[in-house]
Amino acid sequence: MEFISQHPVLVAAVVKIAVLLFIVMTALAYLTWLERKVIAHIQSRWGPYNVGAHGLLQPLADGLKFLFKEDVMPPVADRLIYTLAPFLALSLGLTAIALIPFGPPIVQFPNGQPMFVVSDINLGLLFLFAITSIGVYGVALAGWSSNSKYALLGGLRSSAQMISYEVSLTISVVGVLLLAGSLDFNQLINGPNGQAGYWLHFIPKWNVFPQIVGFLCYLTAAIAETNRIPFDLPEAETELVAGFHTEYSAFKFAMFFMAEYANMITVSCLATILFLGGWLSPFPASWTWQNYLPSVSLLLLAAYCAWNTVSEMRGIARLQLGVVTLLAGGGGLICLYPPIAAGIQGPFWFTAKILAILFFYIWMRATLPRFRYDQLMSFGWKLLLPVSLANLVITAFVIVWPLLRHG
Amino acid sequence: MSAVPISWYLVLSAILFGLGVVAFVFKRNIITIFMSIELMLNAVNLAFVAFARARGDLDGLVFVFFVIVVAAAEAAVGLAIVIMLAQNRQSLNVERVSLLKL
Amino acid sequence: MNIAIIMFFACALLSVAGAMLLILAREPIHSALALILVMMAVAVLYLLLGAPFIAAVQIIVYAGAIMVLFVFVIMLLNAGVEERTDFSRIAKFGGVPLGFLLLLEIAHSLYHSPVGKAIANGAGSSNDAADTAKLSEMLFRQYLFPFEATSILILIAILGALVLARKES
Amino acid sequence: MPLLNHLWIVLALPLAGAAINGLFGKRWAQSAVNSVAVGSVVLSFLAAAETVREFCHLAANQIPFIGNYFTWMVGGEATPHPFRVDFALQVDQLTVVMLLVVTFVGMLIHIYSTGYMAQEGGYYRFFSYLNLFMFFMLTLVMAANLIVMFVGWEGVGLCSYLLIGFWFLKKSAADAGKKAFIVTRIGDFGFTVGILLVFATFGTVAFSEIFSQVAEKPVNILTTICLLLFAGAIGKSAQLPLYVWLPDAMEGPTPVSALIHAATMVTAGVYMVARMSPLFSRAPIAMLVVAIVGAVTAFYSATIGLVQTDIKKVLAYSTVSQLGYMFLACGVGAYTAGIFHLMTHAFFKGLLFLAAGSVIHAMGGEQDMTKMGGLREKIPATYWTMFIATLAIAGIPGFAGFFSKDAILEAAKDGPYANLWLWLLGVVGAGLTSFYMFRLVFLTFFGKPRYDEHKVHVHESPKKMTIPLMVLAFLSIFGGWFAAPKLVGGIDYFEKFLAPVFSASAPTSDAITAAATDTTASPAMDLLHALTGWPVIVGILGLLVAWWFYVKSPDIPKRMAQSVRGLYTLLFNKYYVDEIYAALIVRPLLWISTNVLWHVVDEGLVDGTVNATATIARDSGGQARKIQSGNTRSYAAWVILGAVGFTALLFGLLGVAN
Repeated sequence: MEFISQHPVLVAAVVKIAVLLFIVMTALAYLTWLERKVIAHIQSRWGPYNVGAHGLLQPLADGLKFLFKEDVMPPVADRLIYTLAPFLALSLGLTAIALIPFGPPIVQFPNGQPMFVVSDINLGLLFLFAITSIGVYGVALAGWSSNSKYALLGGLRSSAQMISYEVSLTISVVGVLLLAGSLDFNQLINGPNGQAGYWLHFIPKWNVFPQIVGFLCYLTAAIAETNRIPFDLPEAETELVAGFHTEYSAFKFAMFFMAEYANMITVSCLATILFLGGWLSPFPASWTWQNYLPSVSLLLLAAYCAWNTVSEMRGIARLQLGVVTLLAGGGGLICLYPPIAAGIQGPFWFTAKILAILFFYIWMRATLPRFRYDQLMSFGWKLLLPVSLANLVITAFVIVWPLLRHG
Repeated sequence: MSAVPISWYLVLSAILFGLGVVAFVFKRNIITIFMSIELMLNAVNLAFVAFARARGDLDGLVFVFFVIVVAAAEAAVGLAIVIMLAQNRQSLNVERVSLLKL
Repeated sequence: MNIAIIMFFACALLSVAGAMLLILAREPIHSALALILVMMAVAVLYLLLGAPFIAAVQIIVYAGAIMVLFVFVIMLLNAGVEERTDFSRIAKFGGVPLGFLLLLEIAHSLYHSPVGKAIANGAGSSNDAADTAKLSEMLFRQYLFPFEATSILILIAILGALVLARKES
Repeated sequence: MPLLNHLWIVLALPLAGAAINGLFGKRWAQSAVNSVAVGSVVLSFLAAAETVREFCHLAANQIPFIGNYFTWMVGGEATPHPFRVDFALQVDQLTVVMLLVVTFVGMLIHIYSTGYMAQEGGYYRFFSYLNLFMFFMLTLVMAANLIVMFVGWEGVGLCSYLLIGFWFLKKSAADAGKKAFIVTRIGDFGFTVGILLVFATFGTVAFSEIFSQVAEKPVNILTTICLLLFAGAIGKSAQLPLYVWLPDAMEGPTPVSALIHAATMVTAGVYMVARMSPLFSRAPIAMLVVAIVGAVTAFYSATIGLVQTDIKKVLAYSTVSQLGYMFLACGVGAYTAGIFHLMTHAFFKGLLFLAAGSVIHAMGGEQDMTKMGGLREKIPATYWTMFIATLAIAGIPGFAGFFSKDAILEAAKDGPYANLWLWLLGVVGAGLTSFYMFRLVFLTFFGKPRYDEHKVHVHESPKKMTIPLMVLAFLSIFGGWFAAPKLVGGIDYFEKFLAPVFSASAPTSDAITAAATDTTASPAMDLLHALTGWPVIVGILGLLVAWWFYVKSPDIPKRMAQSVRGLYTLLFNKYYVDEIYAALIVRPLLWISTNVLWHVVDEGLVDGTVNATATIARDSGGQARKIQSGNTRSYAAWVILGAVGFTALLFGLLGVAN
């Protein structure tokens, strides 16, 4: 018992990690569901519908399938690395998320530990990049170890692609860092003066406005980093069967799958923090009604589900959707309680922004065709890198100019 | 918070360096030899950081920074050379590459 | 017995093990992984020594870029198991013992060096952000010229690599 | 005194010409090369003239006028007599004479050459050499100390070598060039040693300083010095026994023969002797040697000239003998007469050579007189000019040669160093000279053509060749008239002009003037006396005999050759001197060089040492190479070994660690 009291950091960290892990896993699972649904609707299909109401249980089913399928390993594969690779990929993906603050550090546990921040190290961004930079290995090693040409080619491509785009990614971010003058997430969000204000009293001081170019560069590079369409060359089915994870099956494959989505979440979190003002709400603090937005949105969701349950659903599905309705409604009612409403603000906005970006991702996937490899490379090196560099230089100049003038 | 003598770090760096040296002379594959060089550099960096810590200033860190940069440059050129080598000699074994010219 | 010491020994063991693995592994890619392991451990040691910035740079540049390059090249050349030839007599008989001798010498001398007497306080005690700021100050004022020189060095290295790897057409 | 203070300009102009032509001339048109070469020399002549004009305004105490430009070399400042050589030029009366002669004759011959060499290859090369020669010759005559003089001395030797071997593809030409260079070297050796001895004796090499302290030096040393210097003169001026190179030097282009081997370079020896006259005057034995060598050479080479059939060879031998006369003059103390003859000789001998060149040109390269004849009408300009020159050299009264030769023989007869035998040789030589010169003229221009008129189309040379001939002809007539007044009891202006230079050897000039003036007879008597002197008589005799032999009854010479066949062949083969030299010197030298120096010393010693070094290096390298296996691992191992050792040293022994 006194161990707990002696090491508050440790205990809080353990708790937070457990909770975060659970949330993230679920989020991953349902992100796949979201993706399939959105794409389906864009292509005017229904998407998953049968397993659970609106296919809400589809992810669960997939997970079970992955768990129970036979785990095939090619005899010629390098056993150690072949097994190591997916773990590497997934663990790195999850670790990165652990660095993300989901809410303001003011919101704290009773023992004075920030609630929504797992690891509050300054230089957090640097470490985030550190981890993402190692993310290559998962793919590359997988490609090499499974000892098949498709996989090897996929691994090669992905490592090359990730190295190339990592450069632009980092550089496009540096502009923001210059503006904030810090690597600490809180300062990145709240700005150097620690108190984010407004332009013209209504445009929030988010970095996206001064750094729009950087933001675009970042998004592009991030898509490439996560090997998503239109940059999913490593797993280009049409040419490489399935790329680096051709030889993977069952749960190892699932890990890669989850790793990809984890990476997506990470980069969108990062985009939110760096450019979209993290957990800050877009509205002036004076508009107190915004505290009720989370509960309202939840209640609206509940209302829709209720109507849908009554009108459309039949049998077991009606039951399931009912449960969802109850959960949403309950959540909405709880959020009406002012302290919780206040505390939930940060995570709410954060999640909202992340969801927006993720939607953008999926939208992209549904819309764009795949690049050719040489196009990819030349685009990365000859367009993206110069643009982000120019952005960086200009930003630096704009910042330094006043100092040069009077200083 | 802790009480780890600097000398431990130094000895560790010495050990790593020595192992790097051993690797350098023991390995035949030119790429791994390259890696052993990187290992030695890491050992040296560790020593630098330890010294910086002991002296309580940051020059050591700056040096580490430069060492890393140089290592990067070296790796770029070196690996390009390795690729050329592999293309021209069909072998990565340094003992089979004893002539400067084919 | 406290966390820092435990951490130190853990990392030390990891790094040494990684180095040994680097030597013993016959697959180049295994060596590469071993080296990455060493680098990670060393990075953690940097954290323990209160140099988080350097630790991050270590991971980003070394593990994230240089070693990726190595792995990439290994994959590109499809480097298989290395053949253990022994054409050089001195290397065969003298090399490894000499290496360990050198190791002992340096270790001994470093261990008895007066610098070693100091105590390395863990990461918690130092103000990392301030340190990083000071580091950048030094880098861009006191060490500006070397810094620029390294940038030029990098540029030249890039050009050299391009020229070397270019396909003769 | 604008130019007097910049004497170097006179030298610099030809040098610049040589440099420009030599460097860029190859691609240029002949006209361009001409303008550079001739232009530079003409300018140089004008500069010289201006210099002389300014010189004439100098006060006596300013003479010799020395222009000191920079210190060339300095050695042993610590010693009481540091070896110090300035690049200094000087002008005195002697220099003035030489300066004018060299630049003027040189200028004419340059102009002549533009016509003569027009069809030759290596045009730019020829003129570059010629200009270079002018530069060195001027250096020689304007030098203010022995070292600078030596530079000019060797430089003209070099240019003579280059120009004799101008047609270096012709073996005989190349050999002749080498011969000239080597034979002259022998004399130059003596000259060099002489210069060193001068420095050892006087502690300086500057003329003025030498002459100032000549008095207090022992005679025997002076004699040695003079003999050594005279050795150099023998070589350069082709006197016995080193004359052999000059006839062969005729292999070179005729203008070269005219400029270098008649007018200027070969007279350098005479000039040098005259320049060093203060020393010679203190060394009677040396004087005697000079006189004897001169006289004997004069007679000896005249005899050879009698029977030569090659037109240029005849002129060559006559040059040798005329030089002999000059030395005879110096030997008997009549330096003025020597220089006087030098000048006139420059005129008429230069003219002779140029005319001969014109003849050869007209005959299309034919040099053998026996294949000429009857050219009188065909090339009148050449004929007349050459005839004038012949009259001049034959010492016919009224022509330049007469005055100078007469002065020499007179000095030989009743000068202070008078010597009857030498005089006799001189007179006989004069007769022979007259004979063979007229023989040349008659063979060439008179009688029936002995060549195939259908093959050879004789034609007069172009203007730029004939005009210099005429100018020189003019000078060959009037060039000697400075001395004319003396004949009528007046004074010899030339001598008066040169007197200050030879004031050191004052008694001589006094004696001559005395000899000239103390004849109590009237001017008319003097004139008669001079006109009926032996030289004149023998000269006319020679003319008549030659006319009788070669115009009147051309078959006599053959019969004479039959009757005194032995003597004839001896003369025709030039006393077999070349053969004797070959047997006595060349062959033994070759034998020693081959069997001792080459096979033993060079191959055995030198090569042996070199090869041994190489072998040692190679073998040790072969051993050391084994370390350089190219195997990276072993290199690494070695490096580690070194590191271990070094660390042990650092930490273990020096205890740096603690």
